[in-house]
This record gives sequence, C-alpha cells and structure tokens, in this order.
Amino acid sequence: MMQIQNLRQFGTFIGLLALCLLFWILSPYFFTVSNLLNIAQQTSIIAILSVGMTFVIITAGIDLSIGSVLAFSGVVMASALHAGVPIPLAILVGLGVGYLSGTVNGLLISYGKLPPFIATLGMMSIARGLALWFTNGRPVSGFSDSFRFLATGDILFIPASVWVMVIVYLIAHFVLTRTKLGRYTYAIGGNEKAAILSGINVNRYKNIIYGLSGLLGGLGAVILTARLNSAQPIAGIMYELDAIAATVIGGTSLMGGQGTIFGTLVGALIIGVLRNGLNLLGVASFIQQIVIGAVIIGAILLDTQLKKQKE
Amino acid sequence: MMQIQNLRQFGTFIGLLALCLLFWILSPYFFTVSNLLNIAQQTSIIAILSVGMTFVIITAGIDLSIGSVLAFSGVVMASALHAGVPIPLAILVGLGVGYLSGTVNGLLISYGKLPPFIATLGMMSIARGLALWFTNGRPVSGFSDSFRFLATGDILFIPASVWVMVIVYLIAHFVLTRTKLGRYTYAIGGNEKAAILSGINVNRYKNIIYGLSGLLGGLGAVILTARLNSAQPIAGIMYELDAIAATVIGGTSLMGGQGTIFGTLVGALIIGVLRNGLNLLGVASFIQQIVIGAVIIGAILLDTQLKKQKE
Amino acid sequence: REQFPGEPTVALVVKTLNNPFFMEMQRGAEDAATELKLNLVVQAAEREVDVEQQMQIIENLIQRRVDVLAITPSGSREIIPVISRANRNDIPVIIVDTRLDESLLESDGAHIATFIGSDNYEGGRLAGLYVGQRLNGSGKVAILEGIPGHETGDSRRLGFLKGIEQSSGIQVVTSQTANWERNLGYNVFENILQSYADVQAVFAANDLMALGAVEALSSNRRGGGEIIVVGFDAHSEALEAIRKGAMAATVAQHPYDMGRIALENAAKLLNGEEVPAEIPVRIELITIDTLPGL
Amino acid sequence: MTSDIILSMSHIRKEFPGVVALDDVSFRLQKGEVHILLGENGAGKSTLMKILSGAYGKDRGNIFLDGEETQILNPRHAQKLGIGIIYQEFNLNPHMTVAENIFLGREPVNRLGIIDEKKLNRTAREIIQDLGVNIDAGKKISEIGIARQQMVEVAKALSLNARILIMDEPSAPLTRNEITRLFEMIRRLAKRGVSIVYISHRMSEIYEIGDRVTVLRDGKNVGTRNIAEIDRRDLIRLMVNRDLDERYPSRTAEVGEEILRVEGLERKGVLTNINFRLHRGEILGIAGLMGSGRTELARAIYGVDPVSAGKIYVRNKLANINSPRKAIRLGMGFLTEDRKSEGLVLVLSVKENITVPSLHKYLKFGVLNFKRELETVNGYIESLSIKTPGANQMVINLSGGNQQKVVLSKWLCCQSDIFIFDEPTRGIDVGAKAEIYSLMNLLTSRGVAIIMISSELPEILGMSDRMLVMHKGSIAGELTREQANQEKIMEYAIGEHRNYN
Ligand SMILES: Nc1ncnc2c1ncn2[C@@H]1O[C@H](COP(=O)(O)OP(=O)(O)OP(=O)(O)O)[C@@H](O)[C@H]1O
Ligand SMILES: Nc1ncnc2c1ncn2[C@@H]1O[C@H](COP(=O)(O)OP(=O)(O)OP(=O)(O)O)[C@@H](O)[C@H]1O
Ligand SMILES: [Mg+2]
Ligand SMILES: [Mg+2]
Repeated sequence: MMQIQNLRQFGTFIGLLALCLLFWILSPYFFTVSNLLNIAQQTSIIAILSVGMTFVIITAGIDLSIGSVLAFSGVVMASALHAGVPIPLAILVGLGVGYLSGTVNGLLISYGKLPPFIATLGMMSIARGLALWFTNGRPVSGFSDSFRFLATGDILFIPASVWVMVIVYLIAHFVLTRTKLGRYTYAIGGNEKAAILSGINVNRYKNIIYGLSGLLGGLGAVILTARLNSAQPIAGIMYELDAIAATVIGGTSLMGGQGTIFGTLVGALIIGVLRNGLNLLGVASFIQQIVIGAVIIGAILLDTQLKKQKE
Repeated sequence: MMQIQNLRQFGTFIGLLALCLLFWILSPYFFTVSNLLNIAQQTSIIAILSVGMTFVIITAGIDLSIGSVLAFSGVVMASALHAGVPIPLAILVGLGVGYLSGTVNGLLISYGKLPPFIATLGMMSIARGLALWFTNGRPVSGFSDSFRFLATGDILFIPASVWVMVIVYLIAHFVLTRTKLGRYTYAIGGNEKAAILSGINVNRYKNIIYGLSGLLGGLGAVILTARLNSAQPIAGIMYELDAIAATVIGGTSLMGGQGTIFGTLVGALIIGVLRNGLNLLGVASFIQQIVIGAVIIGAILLDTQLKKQKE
Repeated sequence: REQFPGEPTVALVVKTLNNPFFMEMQRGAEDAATELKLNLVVQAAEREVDVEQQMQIIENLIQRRVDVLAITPSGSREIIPVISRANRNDIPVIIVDTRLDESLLESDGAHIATFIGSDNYEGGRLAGLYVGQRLNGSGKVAILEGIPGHETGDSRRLGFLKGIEQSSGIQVVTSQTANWERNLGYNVFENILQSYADVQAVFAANDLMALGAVEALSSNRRGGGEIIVVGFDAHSEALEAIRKGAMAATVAQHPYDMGRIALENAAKLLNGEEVPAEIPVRIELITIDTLPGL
Repeated sequence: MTSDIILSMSHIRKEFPGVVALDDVSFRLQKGEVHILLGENGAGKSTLMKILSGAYGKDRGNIFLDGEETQILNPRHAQKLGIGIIYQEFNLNPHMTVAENIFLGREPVNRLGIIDEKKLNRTAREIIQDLGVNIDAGKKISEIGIARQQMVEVAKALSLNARILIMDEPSAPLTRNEITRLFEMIRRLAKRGVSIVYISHRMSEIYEIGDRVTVLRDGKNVGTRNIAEIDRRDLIRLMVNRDLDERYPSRTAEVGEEILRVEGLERKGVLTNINFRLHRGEILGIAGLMGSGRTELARAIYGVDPVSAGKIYVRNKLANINSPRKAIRLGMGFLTEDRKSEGLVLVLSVKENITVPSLHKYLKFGVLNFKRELETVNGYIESLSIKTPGANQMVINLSGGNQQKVVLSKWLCCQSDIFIFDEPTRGIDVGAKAEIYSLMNLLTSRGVAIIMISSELPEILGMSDRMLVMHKGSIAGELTREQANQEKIMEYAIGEHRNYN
C-alpha cells in the first residue's frame, strides 16, 4: 500500500510544484512570502474541512453536509458570543454543534443504514435551513479582537489560522497512521464485512468519523467567523465540493480503503494556489471555473493513467 | 428482484399519496385540476433529468454535471434561435450539445477510468464556465411563440411539457425493460467484471448512457428555455441534487444494478408535490429546506427499515 | 497583458459577473478606464453569495498591488476586515452600490475613500410607495425574496415593507423565496397564485424573479384581474416587459453610471485630489411613463 | 481423544426470507476432536457455523459452552469466548498487509493507545512460519494469490488461540501440499485440545482428517457418526438421501479434429512459451500448483488479459482475441474460478444471468422477446435441474452448485463449443459434482471441447482425456490418460521434470 500511496502523493506533489512554477513565471507577485502566507491562510478552511472528508471518504463514505454544518455551527457560536458567553466556551459550543450534526449523519448511516450520499444530502438541506431559521436569515456580526485573533492574528509571522491548520494535519496524520481509529477507518472502507466479522464495532466508528467531520466543520466555522468578523447562515455553500475535490486530488479513493492526510493537504493547496494564481493573472472568472474543472479531471486522469502504466 | 422492486415502488407510491392527502387536508387549493397540472408542469424538468440519472445510477455511476450541462445546451440553443436557425434545427443543436457533454463524461469514465463522481464534478464546473463564457454571463431571451409552445402550450388540456415528460418516461421504461441497452445497464451496475467477461462492451454502453443523460439535460434545457422565454447561463444550479434525490427516493440503489423508471417518476413527483404544497401553505422558506431534507432522509430510512424487517 | 503599460491599475470587484446589473457596471467602468487611460481588472466570485471568495479575490488583488480597489460588497460587514487590510497596504478603497455597516467600519478603524451608490433599501422603499399608490392604499401583496439570508435581497424587502407602511390598507399575504432565480420565480409565483388567487400586486427583489412571475401570469390558467408586477434592477428584459405592459415597474440604480463614476473618482484619488465621502447615484422607479428611450 | 463436551448447540432454527436454513438442528462438539460437518450445497453448514461465530443471530434454540448456556452476541464476543472461524468466503482487506489483516480488530497497542507495529509484524511472521507456508507478512493482500490469501485466513484464525476453531471449506482454493500443511496444523491443534469443526465437500479429506462427522440435509441434522464406523458410500447416502455412484463417469466421446491451437503464448511475468492443441470432444485437464498461472493462461486465451506474444488458432484460423467479446464470438465460454465476483450478477435473476451473452438471440427489431427468453431459460433450468423457485429468482439466493449451473447454462445458451472450466467443482457438493461431470461428458459427446483447470488431482485424472501440467507459468509436461497418475503430475508440477517443448 505505502509504496503506491507514496508514489501517488509524490505525483500530486510534483503537480503542485509545477503549478507554482508556472505562476511564478507568469506573475511577479506570486512567489512572495506575503502571497504564499496569503495562500496558506485562504486554503486553511477548505484544508481543515478536507481532513474530515478524508476520514469519511476512506470509509467509502461522503459528507455533502459539511458546508451547511459549517454555517449552522457558525451562527450558533456567534449568537453565543453575542449573548456574552466567554470565547472558549462559545467556541466549544460551535464545535459541539458541528460534532452533533456530524454524529446525526453518522447515526443515520450506521444504524439507519442510509447511503452516506443520501444521509448527508438531507443534512445539507436541514442544517442550512436551521442556520437560516436560527438567525432569521441575518448574519451575526462584530466580535472582540481576541476572538478575531484566531484568523487575523499572527504567531511568529505565521497567521493563526495556518497554525490551526498545521496542528490539525499533524494530529490527523498521527491518528490515521498510528491509532486504532485510523486503522479501522481503512478497514471499514476496504472491506466493511471483513471489518464487522473481525469484531470491529463498525457502527460506533462510523459515528465517530462522521462526528469528527462535523467537528472540523465547526472548527472551520470558528476560523471563517473570525476571518469575516461575521457568521452568515449562507456561509460555506458548496464548500463540500471543494473539500471532496481536494481529498480526491490528494489520492484518496472514493472506493474507500486508501488515502493519506498529507495527500489531501497537497490537494487543498493545489486548489488554493490555482484560485490565487488565476486571480493574480486577472483571468476572467468564467475561465477560472473551466480551468479548475479541467485541473480536477486532469489530476485524477493523470493518476489513473499512471496506475494503468504500472500494471 | 422484481418482487422487491415492485414492493419498493409500491411503498414510495403510498408515500406520495399520503403526502397528497396531507396537503389536500391542509390546503383547499391543493387538490384542484389547475394545481395538479401545475405540479406536473413544474416537475417535468427535474423528472426528465431524473430519467438519465436513473440509467446512470443503475450502472452504479452518478452525474453531477447535469444542471450545468442543461445551462450550456440552453444558451447554445437559444443563441442558435436568435441567429435565425429554424426551431427544429436549433433544438437538435441544443440536444446535441447536451449529448456531447454527456459523452465526454462517458469517455472520461469508460476509457479514462475516472470515478463518475470526479468526471462529472469536473464537467459540472467546466460546462458552467462554458455557458457563462459563451454568453458573457448574459441570458439569451425572447423567442417565437411557436417555440415557446413547447412549454406554455396545451395539448388536450395538458401542458406540452407534461406530454414530453410522459413520452420520455414511456420510452425510457421500454428501453430499460425491453432492450439490450436496458438489460446491460443493469448488468454493468450489478457486476461490471462479470459483464465484461460476458462479452458486454462496457465502455461503449457507458458512453451511451452518460450521453443519454446529457441528451436529456438538453431536452430539459429546451423546456426550461421555452418556459422562461429565456436561456440563462446560471440555470439549473443544483438540479443534479434534485434529480439524484428523486431517483434514490424512487428506489434506485446507488450501489447499482437495481432501479425502475416509474419509481423515479414517483420520486420526482414527491419532491414536486412537496415544494408546491409548502408554497401553497406559505411555509417560511427556511422551514421548507428543513422539511425537504427531512423527507429525503425519511423516505429512504423508511425503505431501509422495511428491507431490514423482511430479513 | 496590460492595456496601458506603466499606467496605474484599478480593480473592480463585483458580487458576480453572471448578473446583468454588474455587467452594466463593468461596461461603465471599462468605458471610463479607456478614456482615463487606466488599467482595469474586473473580478467576481463564482457565486454571488460567497463573500469569503470575494474576500480572497480582494486579498489576492492586494498581493498584486493594484492602485485602487473598487468593491461592491457581497456582505456589508464581512468585507470590512479585508478593507482594513487594503488600508494597511495604502490601497484606497471605493465602495460601490452596497453601503457598508458604519458602526463596524468605525470599530475596525477601517476607512474608505468614498461610497458611490444609492442603496437597495431606498430602492425597495420607492417600490413600496408605488405599489401603495397603484392600489390606492389598500390591497393584497405578495413578495418574492432573494436567496434567504442574502443581504441585498433583505434590504430591498425591508425597504419595500417600509414603503407600503405609508398606506395602511396594504397587506402582505405571503413572502417567499425564489432564490434570485427566474425559474423559481415562475414556479413559486404560480403556486402562490393557486392559494392566493386574489393577490393584486407582487414585488420581486430582482427582475429575474419578476420576469418569472410575468411568465407565470401569461400562462396562468386562473385568468382573473390584472396583477401589478414590480421588480428591481431595470434589467433590459424588464424594461421590455414594462413597455409591453406585462410589468408595472422596476427600480433603476444605473449601474453603468456607478461603474463610470467609480473609475473617475479612482483617477482623482490617483492624482491626489479630494473626493467627497459619498456620491449619490440617482435611483428611480421606472414605469411605463418614465420609460427611457421613448 | 477425550469425550467431554465443550460445545453443544440444541434445537437451532434459522430462517431467511423464503428459506428455512436450519430447522431444529442439534450439534455437539467434544474437546480436541476434529468434527466434520457434511452436507449438500445449501444444507445449512455455513449458517450453523455463522450462528456459532456470532455473525448471524438464531431464531430459536440454545448454545451451551462448557455446559452453561451462552448467548453469542456478535463476532467480537465469539472471539472472546474462544471461538475462531475461517469463513467460506474471504474476509480480508485487499488494501492492507497480511500482518494487518491477521490482527485486524485485535491490534496490539502500547500504553498511549498507539498501535505497536513491531510487535504486530513480529507475531504475524511467527504465526505464518508456524503454518509452514512462505508468505511475506508485509505484502498487501491484493498482491498475493488466492491460495496464499486462504492461508492468511487460516493464520488469522490461529492467531486467536481459539479453543474452538471452525474451518468452512478451507481447502477449496488450496492444492495438495498446502492442504497437507493445513492438516499437520490441525492435528497439532487437536492434540493441544483444540476442538475443530471442519467443513468440506472433498470426501477423501474427510476420511483423512476427521474423527467424527455430522451430516446436515435440508437444514436438518440427519446423524452424527464416528468416521471409522461409516464407509464412504453410506456417508454419501446419508447426505444426499439416495445412492450415488461416486466414480467418475467413463469418457465415451471420441476425440475429433483440432479446434484450438495455441502457439508460443507469452504474458510478461506470468506465462512463458505456451503451446498446445485442443480437439473436438476432448477434455484437456490443466493441473499445477497454486499460482502456477493456470487461471492466467485461461484469462489470456479468453482475451481478458493482454498477451505479449503468441498466436491462437481457432478452427485453424488465426484469431486475434483481444477481448472476451471476440472470444465469445469465436464460440468460447469461460467458467471463472470465482463465480461470485466474476461469473454472475448476483442481484439479477437466473434468467437475466443466463441470457446476458446471448441476448441478441431474443431481440426482434431490437425488442426483447420475453416469452422466448423465458422458454429457453426454463429449458436449461429443466435440463440441468437447477434448484430454484423460478427463472426470476435472484441468483444470490442460490446455493453454490446451482449458481455454477447457472454459469454453465449461460454458455450453453450461446452455443459455445470451446469451454474453459476454471475449478468447476470448487465448493460444490458431491451430488452437484456428479451432475456437472456428466454434463461435461454430454457436451463432449456433442463435439464440444473442454479445457478443465483443477486443483483436485482425482478430478483431473478422472475426467481428462489428456492433461497438461503447469509450473511457474509454463507447461512442464503433457500426459495421456493412460500414462497419468498423481505422482507423475506432482513431479511435473513442482518442476522436477519437463517433457514438453
Ligand atoms: N444471507 C442469506 N440470505 C438469504 N438466504 C441465505 C443467506 N445465507 C444462506 N442462505 C440460504 O440458507 C441456506 C443454507 O445456506 P448455507 O450457506 O448455510 O449452505 P451451506 O451448507 O453452507 O452450502 P455450501 O456447501 O454451498 O456452502 C441456503 O438455501 C442459502 O440459500
Ligand atoms: N482473477 C485474477 N485477477 C488478477 N490476478 C489474479 C487472478 N487470479 C489469480 N491472480 C494472480 O495470479 C497469480 C496466480 O494466480 P492463481 O493462484 O489463480 O494461479 P492458478 O495456477 O490459476 O492457481 P489457481 O487456479 O489454483 O488459483 C496469483 O499471484 C494471483 O495473485
Ligand atoms: Mg457454506
Ligand atoms: Mg486460478
């Protein structure tokens, strides 16, 4: 497994470098410290959502609700802050809402035996509705600087949100490679029946994994809210698609059982760099959509063709 | 299989009736000829897209691009009309664009060996970009009455678009149950390896099936354009999700190999009736989203629970 | 790649480029730019509601060191942090069309060079007043909202409600979303007609939904009396519909002028000239009587 | 052999939609015995054992471990109770290594809850060595052969240190020497006092390894005997409830003109310089060890896998077979060694499965003629006596033997006259076996030619007119029916001799 995975990741990584090189040549503004930090910061939210998505997809599942869950946790946390709840507590509330929404997905999928696509499609609509209903459709705005520091502040010249991203990735990599949760994530995705018959409590782990995805949705909400100084009920629309794209470009198989955390990071960066570079070049936004679509297809196509070669 | 299928459809059908009954009780305006025709007409477009989606999902695939493809074929056809191309020809052009976009999906999936989710995700972004780029983001509006008749005209008191829908369903049902293409659609979805070893040219049939889905996207575009007297590059956003929901509610399994056309029709009608009824009752739009999400989950949940019962 | 090498670059960041309103604004800006010999980049998010992507675009343009930023914010509060960032980079910011949240602007210590535009709330109010008159102070009204939670639509709706307050007898029987979409405008209004056959007027938060409503009426089986359709944006098709009498009115905000004025003031800023803190752009209700080009 | 009861299942009942899999079955297991479970396909053997291993719940009945009643809640619980099982179908994770699979669900962790990879790999290697097979514990399951995969299943079961070890047809994918290893292991365990339930359709094994035998028929226990006290014929009568001639039917079909000729066939890394001829009415047996490339040869001829060199002549015409389609057009039919994953569309009906490759025959103006299709299919259900409620039954609900007959009908239905049978009787009961053998004879008497890949030497010897023995991807030897015996075949198979090109 590892060999292929590494090779695979390596390929994507080369792709990322190539992309960077291209933009470096095309735009004098691309390869500057401030712009690279800027990309890292812009990527952080999708990157964090992609971590949860990676766990979910490795179990051969999918989470379409993550964008809506982000919005829902965001507005709840924001309202808590406005209600004077101390910051750490309010953040916990936000994460909690995300975790619970995710767990509901998990329960529907594990005990309810719903296809993940359907369970999370429904949740996508429900969580969005709840976010709107909870706020009457209005954004909740204006927070203390100490809260906004989470997105706007720098620690050792690096934006706080980037630190958060880095920490999340280190933990996630550790969990996925070194712990039972990680091992069982692969086991469930690779052959669920075998996992059950090996005595793994598959339902329980599914609940945990979808809960985790929701939790990271909550974390994304914290950063986004701090960044915009506002929590919108319509935030995060279609973020799930970016997260899925990042994960799959990063080499995680939708068939389940295969994937790595750092591959996902590379995938997220590819999308981030692409958006940034196209802006710097002033490419018309219509063309941008075409390019991004083409890159998604191209990346995976290259990969499948390489795999074929090897056989 | 057949038994389960029928039972399954029957269940959904009961669900539809229950829903109608509910709205009949709650709103005096629901159960009127004009409103029922109205629902049929509003459902027709999603229903037609769902037919292609049903074929695709029975092969264990998915088509996320159908909404964008609809928009793209729509604007091309509309521009053709404005350029003075005779109506039948312009319609052929529209259908052609849809068919080609679908076939590109097919080729990426069959020969490119891309996961359908990725191929069509990319196409979703590309076709949208093309539609916007082709029109510069502007809608193309204003057509002759003879063209608009396709949506607005009545034939024997029934809206033309409803006739189109009925015909599409009859043909699709026939194809799926009585022809080689239909039988192979099930075989491919049920066990692709076995299909190949049985001498089915799987790649070829995948191209046909995704092409078909695109073609129906084009047909949807014709009706939508005639209906709105305008083709918009931003038309059909998220239609794919409605179509998938309709198909799955209709009893088609995302695992492939199982599903029926009329089940899908029932699924589409459930969604249509729901939207209509909630409008009639003047339910707040936030709540509408929650309810629709809940119904999608509820429908499939009921189904899986029933299946469990039987075991 | 630059049109006028060496000349300063102005960036116009609109909410979206798939809406005629902003394309008009772009056209105005482009015309002015060529006259003023300025380089212009126009960018927008893929989705009008995606303020975070708009923010990213602006951040990237700051990286690009554009000389002036002209922005129509997708969110009057959410965009402020990135404006502070522009301030830190000494890039003057011109806000167009959508007014920023004053209090947050202050509390963030962010500042803008000028605000150009009329606001959506005012436009909605004009529409409300008009409907009030047309119905002689009493009648049943329906509203087609934009995407739930999207500010532009909200302020237009609220403005409209303010406007009809003047006339006591006006009653809003239902207010439902059609997501800014023409097709949903059609469906939702068709459904509304089923249950509120007696609505006399409908206010749509944009012309696309209004045009959808018009189509719904034209193919409506219920017959019945005239219904006053009022839209927003002065979309060319809406004007056409007004000429045909299918639509009663729409609110014109003159985006072309906005784009133009934005660039003219950008030029002023670049020459170190003073610009007024606020530059009103005419906003007006267009009816069959005030229809331009007749 | 001590005689104290370690496990007793009494009056067990289990229903599935439409079938009563087990009906009032009682079963007692003694400490340290090797207890054979025998029965036709669909008799309920696996179901009974799955109930014991916590995979299925029971509808009625009780289970006593060491004399006290026990509710077995789930697979994990069964493991805790010291019950280990090798399921009939593989339960391995293709993307994980051998070691990871062996300890799946029971990974050793350190204080911090971190998986102790070192320990895991070390222990895995020890167990594999203990088994006496050569498998790299670090390899991914998808990279090793079917045979090795089966041995991994064995290792996994052993790693439980179970006191009750269930083996559901473990020998099915194995060849003779792996089986010998397996049996040595079983005897050692039995000596240690481990009780073993062994399921197999191979009568010879039963007498080789078994102490006692319990026979199931149609979900009922029809008797438990000491192996020593019942002869083969009686045992089979007990099982199929009729007299059955176990001898291989005599080959009567006379060999006709050449129909298939393979010259210098190569596939990089798998097949080297394959040459042979096949004639009408002939059964050509292909023997060889696990991984000797027999399946690969079949797949190459049938156009599934690309070949790097070589010519194939069908009816003396050079044929370029680059896809199964082509092969089928040339009259070939392929019964794969893995019915479920390659032979059948389990969620489709018997009818739909049978007519897939020959569907064009039931089209009139592109429209399916249901009536003719159904008639044909019912014809085969009749003539091959396929046990099914009807042509519209989903094949997933059929027992192994009947599934195999469906695959067979599929090819008969498109008038194939060159058949490739890969392990045609794998996991099939004696009754069904006999039927399939006589079907093969019937076919050859009609001039059909058959290539039969098999790991059961008796079957090869009993059925083939001529046999090829493969070794490391090439043909090591050719033997006529007269020359052939088990020893000769094994000599070629392990590469001691070559008598071939
Ligand atoms: N999961 C299931 N769902 C429905 N029916 C089943 C299921 N599992 C087994 N059956 C049925 O129960 C009966 C007993 O099956 P079982 O697998 O126990 O037979 P077996 O003795 O193991 O046969 P074989 O020798 O082919 O393995 C068969 O009729 C089979 O079709
Ligand atoms: N269906 C298959 N698809 C791809 N590779 C296969 C397949 N079957 C076997 N292999 C691989 O080819 C090698 C030899 O296969 P296999 O063990 O089947 O040889 P064989 O001589 O056919 O033995 P048997 O037929 O008894 O399994 C193994 O390493 C296995 O991984
Ligand atoms: Mg069995
Ligand atoms: Mg083989």
